Amino acid sequence: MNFIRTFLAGLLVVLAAAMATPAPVSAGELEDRVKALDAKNFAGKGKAIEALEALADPAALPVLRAMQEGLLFREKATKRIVIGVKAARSFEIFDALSGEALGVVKKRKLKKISVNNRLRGRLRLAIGALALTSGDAAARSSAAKALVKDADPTILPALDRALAREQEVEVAAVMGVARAAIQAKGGEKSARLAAISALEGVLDREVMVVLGTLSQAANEPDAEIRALATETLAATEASGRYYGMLETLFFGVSLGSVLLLAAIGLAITFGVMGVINMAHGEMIMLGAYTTYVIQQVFPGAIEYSLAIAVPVAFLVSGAVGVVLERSVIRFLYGRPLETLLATFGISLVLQQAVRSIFSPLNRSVITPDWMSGALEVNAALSLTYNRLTIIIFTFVLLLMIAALLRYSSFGLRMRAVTQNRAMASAMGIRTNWVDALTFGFGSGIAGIAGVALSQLTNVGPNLGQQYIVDSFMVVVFGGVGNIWGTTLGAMTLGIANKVMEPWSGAVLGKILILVFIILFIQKRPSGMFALKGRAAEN
Amino acid sequence: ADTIKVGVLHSLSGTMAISETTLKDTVLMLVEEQNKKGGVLGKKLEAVVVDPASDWPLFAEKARELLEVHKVDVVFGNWTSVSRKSVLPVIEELNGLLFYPVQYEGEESSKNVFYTGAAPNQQAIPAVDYLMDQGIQRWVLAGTDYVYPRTTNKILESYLKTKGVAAEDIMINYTPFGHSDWQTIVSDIKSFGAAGKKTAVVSTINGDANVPFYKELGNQGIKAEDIPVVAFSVGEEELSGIDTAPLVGHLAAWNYFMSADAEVNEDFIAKWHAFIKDEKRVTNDPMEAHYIGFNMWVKAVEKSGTTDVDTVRSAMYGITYPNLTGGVAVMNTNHHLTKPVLIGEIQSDGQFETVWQTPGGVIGDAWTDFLPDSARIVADWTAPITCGNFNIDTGKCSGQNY
Amino acid sequence: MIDPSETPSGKLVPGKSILVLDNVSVSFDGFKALNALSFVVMSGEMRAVIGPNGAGKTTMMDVITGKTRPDQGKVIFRDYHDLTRLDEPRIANLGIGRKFQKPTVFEALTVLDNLWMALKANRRIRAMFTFTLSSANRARIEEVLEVTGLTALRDDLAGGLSHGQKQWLEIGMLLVQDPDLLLVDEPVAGMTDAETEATATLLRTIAKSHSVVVVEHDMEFVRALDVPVTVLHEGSVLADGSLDTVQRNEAVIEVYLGR
Amino acid sequence: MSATNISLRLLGNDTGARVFLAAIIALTVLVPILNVAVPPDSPFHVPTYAVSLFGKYLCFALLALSVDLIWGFCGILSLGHGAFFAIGGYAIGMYMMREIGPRGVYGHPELPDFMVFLNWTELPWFWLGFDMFWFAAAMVVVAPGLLAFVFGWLAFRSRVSGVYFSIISQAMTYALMLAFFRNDMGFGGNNGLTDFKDILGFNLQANATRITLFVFSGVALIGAFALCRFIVASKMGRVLIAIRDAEARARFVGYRTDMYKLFVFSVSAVLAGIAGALYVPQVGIINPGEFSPLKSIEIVVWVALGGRGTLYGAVLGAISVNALKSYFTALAPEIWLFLLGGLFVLVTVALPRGLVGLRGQLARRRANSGALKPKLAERDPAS
Amino acid sequence: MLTVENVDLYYGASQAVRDVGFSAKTGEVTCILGRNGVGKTSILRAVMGIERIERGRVVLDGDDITRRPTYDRARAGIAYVPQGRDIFARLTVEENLQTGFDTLKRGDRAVPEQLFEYFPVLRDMRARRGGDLSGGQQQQLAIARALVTRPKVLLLDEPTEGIQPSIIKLIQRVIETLREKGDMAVVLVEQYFDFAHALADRIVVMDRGAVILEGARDELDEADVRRHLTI
Ligand SMILES: Nc1ncnc2c1ncn2[C@@H]1O[C@H](COP(=O)(O)OP(=O)(O)OP(=O)(O)O)[C@@H](O)[C@H]1O
Ligand SMILES: Nc1ncnc2c1ncn2[C@@H]1O[C@H](COP(=O)(O)OP(=O)(O)OP(=O)(O)O)[C@@H](O)[C@H]1O
Ligand SMILES: [Mg+2]
Ligand SMILES: [Mg+2]
Repeated sequence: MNFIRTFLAGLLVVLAAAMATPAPVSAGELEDRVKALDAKNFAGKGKAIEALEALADPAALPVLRAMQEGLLFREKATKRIVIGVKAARSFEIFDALSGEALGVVKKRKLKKISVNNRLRGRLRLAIGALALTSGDAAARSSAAKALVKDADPTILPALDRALAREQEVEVAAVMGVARAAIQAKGGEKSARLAAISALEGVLDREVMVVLGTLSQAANEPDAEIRALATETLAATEASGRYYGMLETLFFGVSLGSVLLLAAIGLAITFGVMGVINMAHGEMIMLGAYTTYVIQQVFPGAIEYSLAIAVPVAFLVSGAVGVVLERSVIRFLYGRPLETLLATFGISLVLQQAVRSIFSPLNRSVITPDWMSGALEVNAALSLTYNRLTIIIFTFVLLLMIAALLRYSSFGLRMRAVTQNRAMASAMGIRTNWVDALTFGFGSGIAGIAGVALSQLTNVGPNLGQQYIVDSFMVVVFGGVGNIWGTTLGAMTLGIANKVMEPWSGAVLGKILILVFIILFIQKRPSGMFALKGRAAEN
Repeated sequence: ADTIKVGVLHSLSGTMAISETTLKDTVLMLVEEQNKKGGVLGKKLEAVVVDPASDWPLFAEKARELLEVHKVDVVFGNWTSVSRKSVLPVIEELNGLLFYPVQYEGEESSKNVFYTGAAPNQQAIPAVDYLMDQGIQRWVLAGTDYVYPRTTNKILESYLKTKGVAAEDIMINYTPFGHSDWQTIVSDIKSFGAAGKKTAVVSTINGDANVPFYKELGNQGIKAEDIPVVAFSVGEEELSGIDTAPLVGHLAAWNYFMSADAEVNEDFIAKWHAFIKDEKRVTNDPMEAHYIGFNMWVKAVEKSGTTDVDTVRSAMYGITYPNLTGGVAVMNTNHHLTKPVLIGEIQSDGQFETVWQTPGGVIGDAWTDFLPDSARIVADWTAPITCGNFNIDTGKCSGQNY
Repeated sequence: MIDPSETPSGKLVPGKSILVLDNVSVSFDGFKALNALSFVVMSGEMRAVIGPNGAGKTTMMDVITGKTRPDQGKVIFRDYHDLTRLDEPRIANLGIGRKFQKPTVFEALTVLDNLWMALKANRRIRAMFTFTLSSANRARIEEVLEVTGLTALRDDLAGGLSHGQKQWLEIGMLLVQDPDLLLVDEPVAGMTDAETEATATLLRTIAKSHSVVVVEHDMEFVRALDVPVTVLHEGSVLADGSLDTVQRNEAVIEVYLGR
Repeated sequence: MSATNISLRLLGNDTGARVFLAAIIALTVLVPILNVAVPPDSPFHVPTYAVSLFGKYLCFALLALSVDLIWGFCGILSLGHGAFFAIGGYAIGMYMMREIGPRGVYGHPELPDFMVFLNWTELPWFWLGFDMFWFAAAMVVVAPGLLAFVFGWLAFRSRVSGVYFSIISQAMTYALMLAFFRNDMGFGGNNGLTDFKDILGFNLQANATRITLFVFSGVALIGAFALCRFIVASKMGRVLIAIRDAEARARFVGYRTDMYKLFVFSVSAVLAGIAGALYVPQVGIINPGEFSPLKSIEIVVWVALGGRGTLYGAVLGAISVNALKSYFTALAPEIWLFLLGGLFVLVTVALPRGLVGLRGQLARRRANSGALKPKLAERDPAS
Repeated sequence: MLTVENVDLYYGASQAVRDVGFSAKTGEVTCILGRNGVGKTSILRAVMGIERIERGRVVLDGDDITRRPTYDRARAGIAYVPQGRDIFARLTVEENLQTGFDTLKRGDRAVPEQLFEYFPVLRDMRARRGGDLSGGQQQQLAIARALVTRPKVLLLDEPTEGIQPSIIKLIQRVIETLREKGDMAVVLVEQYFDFAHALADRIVVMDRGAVILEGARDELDEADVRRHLTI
């Protein structure tokens, strides 16, 4: 009985809303209100946005969007409101409403209609309301999502209208949640109870906030609603915790793969060849700079820049590695400790070279669109694309390296040469080639790591130094000369760090990890994957 | 001597080269400009550049070298507080003159140093005021674990509490230098900010850690409209190394933005571009600080007719010079400047759009009023006090080395 | 730390065992290098151990000197010390010296310093600063240099010695160390026939006042030693007795001597 | 390679060491005289600037010496020796902070300034006693020594060696750096301890104090050199080399190698601590930057450049690298890293025995005489 | 055929080999004998190119290979069984054998099954790390590894060291077989006189770095040779 009444009431609301759709407004009205956006102060602009929204005319959508993105201008000469699209030092402008192209003008000719954060929020609301009727499902969905966040009852009629019209099940579901969140806040008690129940298991933080507010006596006088809200919230939070753990794991693995990526080249130059390679970080740095250069050279191909950069960085760092090996390192085999001194010198030179060529400032490397944003598993767990990409990339790289070392004849030669150079030579292995290629290979891999790291951190002359200490730590922790050890070492450190961080804080967490490494090595004096038996001695 | 020597003590290598090299170039440019105008007191200026290599004790050694070996008349230099602390005894002992151009934690006023960067009350407090005005109720104070963030956050925490912010609405987080994995912290900020109240992050994160921090913010989808971040150490130069597209709307508080709409500023930028031969280079707040400091020094030297440190120092008090943002800066007797405070939002082109500005200048306060012990101390280098840390309770100066 | 002087010692106690291996097993990743090996060396006895490559002879010495920990079994030295619980320096200080199969000397030290290092003396840190060479020790070193034919090379770095010279140097080190029990792994590999004979004579002299275990593949040499022989095979004792009996043993011929 | 040097020295004709000792003694005596007694306008006058600069070099030299003792003779490559240096420095720094007393900026009778403005109300326990010089002086020796002892005991007992040891020593100094960076630790955070006024009542900025400190540094270096020589010339020295070369073999001869390593490691840490304690009053600051792993690597680089395993080579390396650094950073601030880095590379490739090998190398151009050619089997990369 | 002419070799200032010359003919076993430290190993290392020689020539089948790097000599057909084995400790037995493949044409890259018949223990231990083997097993592996390259000249430095009697007999037979095949020159350095004497076609006796006696085995007086080895 009760249910039917609610249903009917709902239907009525929807119908009423549908009928209330305003008639198209006159073009003049729209234009005036758009002009008003160019108010003197932010308060005036806010009013203008509200006025524009009130017209509920989809034609205003591009204007508002442009305003939010800072692309709305007043052409100084004509006082026209235009949308500008940046085109090399000048702007291509379009009429704000008609979209008519008005040519290309210099930046000086335009005055930007500036916004601040508060206005941006207001704009998002307005865009949301307008976008609910947009033709694009994704836009509707994200508009509805935004509504959950800003949950404002004034939007309810528009939302209902949209819900009624919605064909896509998923979008409708999001709209339903938004509607429930809004309804839960006030109105008829039975409708509120139903709305609260409907929110169970919705992991969206905003929804939980709504529930949280409702479960507090200070905010909600009605005990029954409070009880239900508390209960719903508890159930939702429980599943949230599970996803929280998954998130921590993801963070750990992703930190682990960054460590691994940074260390893996070193696992070859240091782990396999025994060169205490202080210039390893600089090889990473070269890779990162290569990415930068590629983006500068092909500004139109940002989306592919990383794909181009990976092989190029491999070649650049690899070539530098080969040159270093042939000119310096090769004189030092049999004197492994001296490699520390020489490579330290090399690292200073490379750093300064980069400083001289690219300036000491950090360089900006752009993240391609496909790597930005996050994969929303659900509201409680979203995995950022750049991290996902790096995890996958790292593992592919790892498998390739492992396969090369283990199964290719190059890997065999490499291991033979580094274990006993003279004897390898006596077996007919071209030791000088193998040495150069091995060092070049390790350096090249470091270069590839640099491409990936350029997506996470500064690209500057100090990039290498940031990673060198950690890299050595990882290689040694895992057990020198063992790629799988390095992998497991990196993952262990990554996950341990992330598990620890929430309760110890980042600083103490890092200290604890270091202490852990020290103590661990006491237990296993040759790292995690130590070689045992006689073979280890010679 | 037939030239007047200007020491430049900025790291050109090591971790700080990123920031300090620009300042070295700025001083060189200012010297060149001045020489074009005929120098000072009819003598040419000669810049003496050394590289303290981001090594703090080396700063002291180089400062001594500048003063004792090269006999410079003034030094422009330092970025980090610790490097300043390191040269301080040397400068004081040899009665040199140092212009320090970077925003810092305060709690210092040396006879021989002029602080042309912002004190906490010229950056942090106005920024928080602005955000409160924007309706922010919950605060994340995120910083690198060292003195400047610690002090600033301490000041802010007590300031926020006096403004009625509850303890549970403040989250404080410290990270090590060069922290690069921000996943957990950004995710924490996200949850902290999802509690219904409008939240902002006040960032005193230093140096290289900023880039990964902002990248993570962008990737986890935290937009400035949701949780704005206001930073005190991120300027145009830092932004030039970041893809700013995802950062639009985040804030910074400085005394200068490159985008400032003023004739002098455009002039300055044009000269900078000409000097550095790169149209893409940006200008930033510490550069303005050197610009002001340098010109004030020139004015003071001309006024006193000598480069003698004590004379020039007395001449400095009350000297004014136009800011690049319009208005004038004044050198106060506590060795700090009066300057306007600007709040800007990051734009997609890596520039800041000023969204708020103090109506007039703010007097730099060497000793903050928001910490009990330092509230009792004032700095005034003119009679009758004549010291950098006068305790108003005991009526005595303490901690002077001379 | 056990001071050797505090424990039952005394060089030769005829009729008593000096070393007992009791049911010792060692395995590496499932491969049994020693398989319930039991073996006794009497005080003052010299014993030759032979056996095919990989029989476990070197592993046995590793177990005695503390390099390898057995999976099971005990190694009792002088009825008192369970060697499986002690580390290498302690075992060495109890009076067990070893020559390795592959000659290992201190390559960065001179021949003389190598002998110095090995010389029987207090091994404590404090003693290092007060150490001076007594004339008896000096004479002993000279004598050993003579015996090993290294007199002319005394000031050469050990790293520059030829293979055979290193072999001799290591024997010399064992001599100056003067342990109660000597474990000698393939002492005559790489020596000429004449040297082999000399070594046999040397060992026989030593054995008059020491207990010795010798591992060799050179049957002439073993014959020259003229001592009881133990044959190891696959980690346990295959046969023992005099060389002649052993050489006639079919199993030994089959796995070791060949036809 | 260094072994030849050692044998030579044992034979008693180590001219290098003799020349070196004479030079250091001369420096220790002459510099103060030339500073005080020679009028400033004389070309022979040594300015105060140079006195404190040389004083700093001497401290670095002592530090390098301590590293050479363990690395050159015992093969222990410590990439964390800066930690002991810094701890010695902190110990004396704490004393000097306490000595400021009520003369701090906030005028607190007891607490150092940084504690006052971080709202500490009382002195943490580990600052107690540092108002007494003898206690601080004792801590200069005890604190680094104890840390080295505990760390070494853990490491050597479980036979951590080679690169594994190097890296955990690096982890140690890195962890200490992070810890000392924390303001909560009570050591002044990243600014460290500064603003010292005097030591034992003598004004730090007075010329006499400065010269005294310089002389003390010189004397400490000479004393430490004598001590190290005594150690390596005794039978101990040979055991250490034996351990460096073939640790396992040394154990089979009956040497408890872990104890030996622990001994030299602790001695070396104490020397490093003393170096730090002499360094801090001369440069006027101690901060966690001294713990940075890169600094520790630099120390090793000095030793390698000078020539490992000769003691005086380490001193030579430390002094020359730092002198070059002082010189280049002023002369060629933009490109000095090219010069220094290039020098490192050049020395390693051209002078396998470091700067001290130069003489010998010139004398015997023919083949690398006396040098052991690596045999077929190469050494373990860690040794 | 391998010819060594007038070789001088120094370690630092001290001369280890003086004006040494000999030749090893295909299908013959050339034995180098001498007491400890007379330079036998040094001359083999010089032939292999591991040690630099001061003077003299090494000629293989008419080609002067004195200036060629070691691996080129290996590719030209010289194989070396070093004293002290020099097994690749961390490679498995199988991999140790495969290191010889670089001297072979792609199609020939296989380990001859015959080797496992000579040294059955290697078959059992194929997957074990070389460094874990016992001394004698390593020695067998070193010989097998050299044979993988199917050399024209085989340099053996005390190959019987540490090997059990039955296998020594076997090695003796193997060398005889190789000689009989007639496509290989064998240079054998040996202390074990009976073994050497039984195999040798030619004998070279060295003392203090120089050759003091050289000739076909049958021409030389055995007692004379022995005398040179004893003093
Ligand atoms: N760490 C290890 N891992 C695997 N197998 C091992 C290891 N150490 C020894 N072995 C095996 O144990 C067996 C015994 O080796 P051991 O060295 O004791 O033989 P041995 O009797 O001394 O032989 P030889 O006469 O050849 O020196 C051998 O088969 C060897 O391969
Ligand atoms: N790497 C080296 N450095 C210096 N001297 C060396 C080196 N290798 C060998 N010698 C010296 O050269 C001489 C010849 O050594 P070599 O190894 O050739 O002798 P060998 O005849 O093979 O002796 P053995 O029968 O003992 O193996 C020896 O006196 C030895 O001391
Ligand atoms: Mg054996
Ligand atoms: Mg030999």
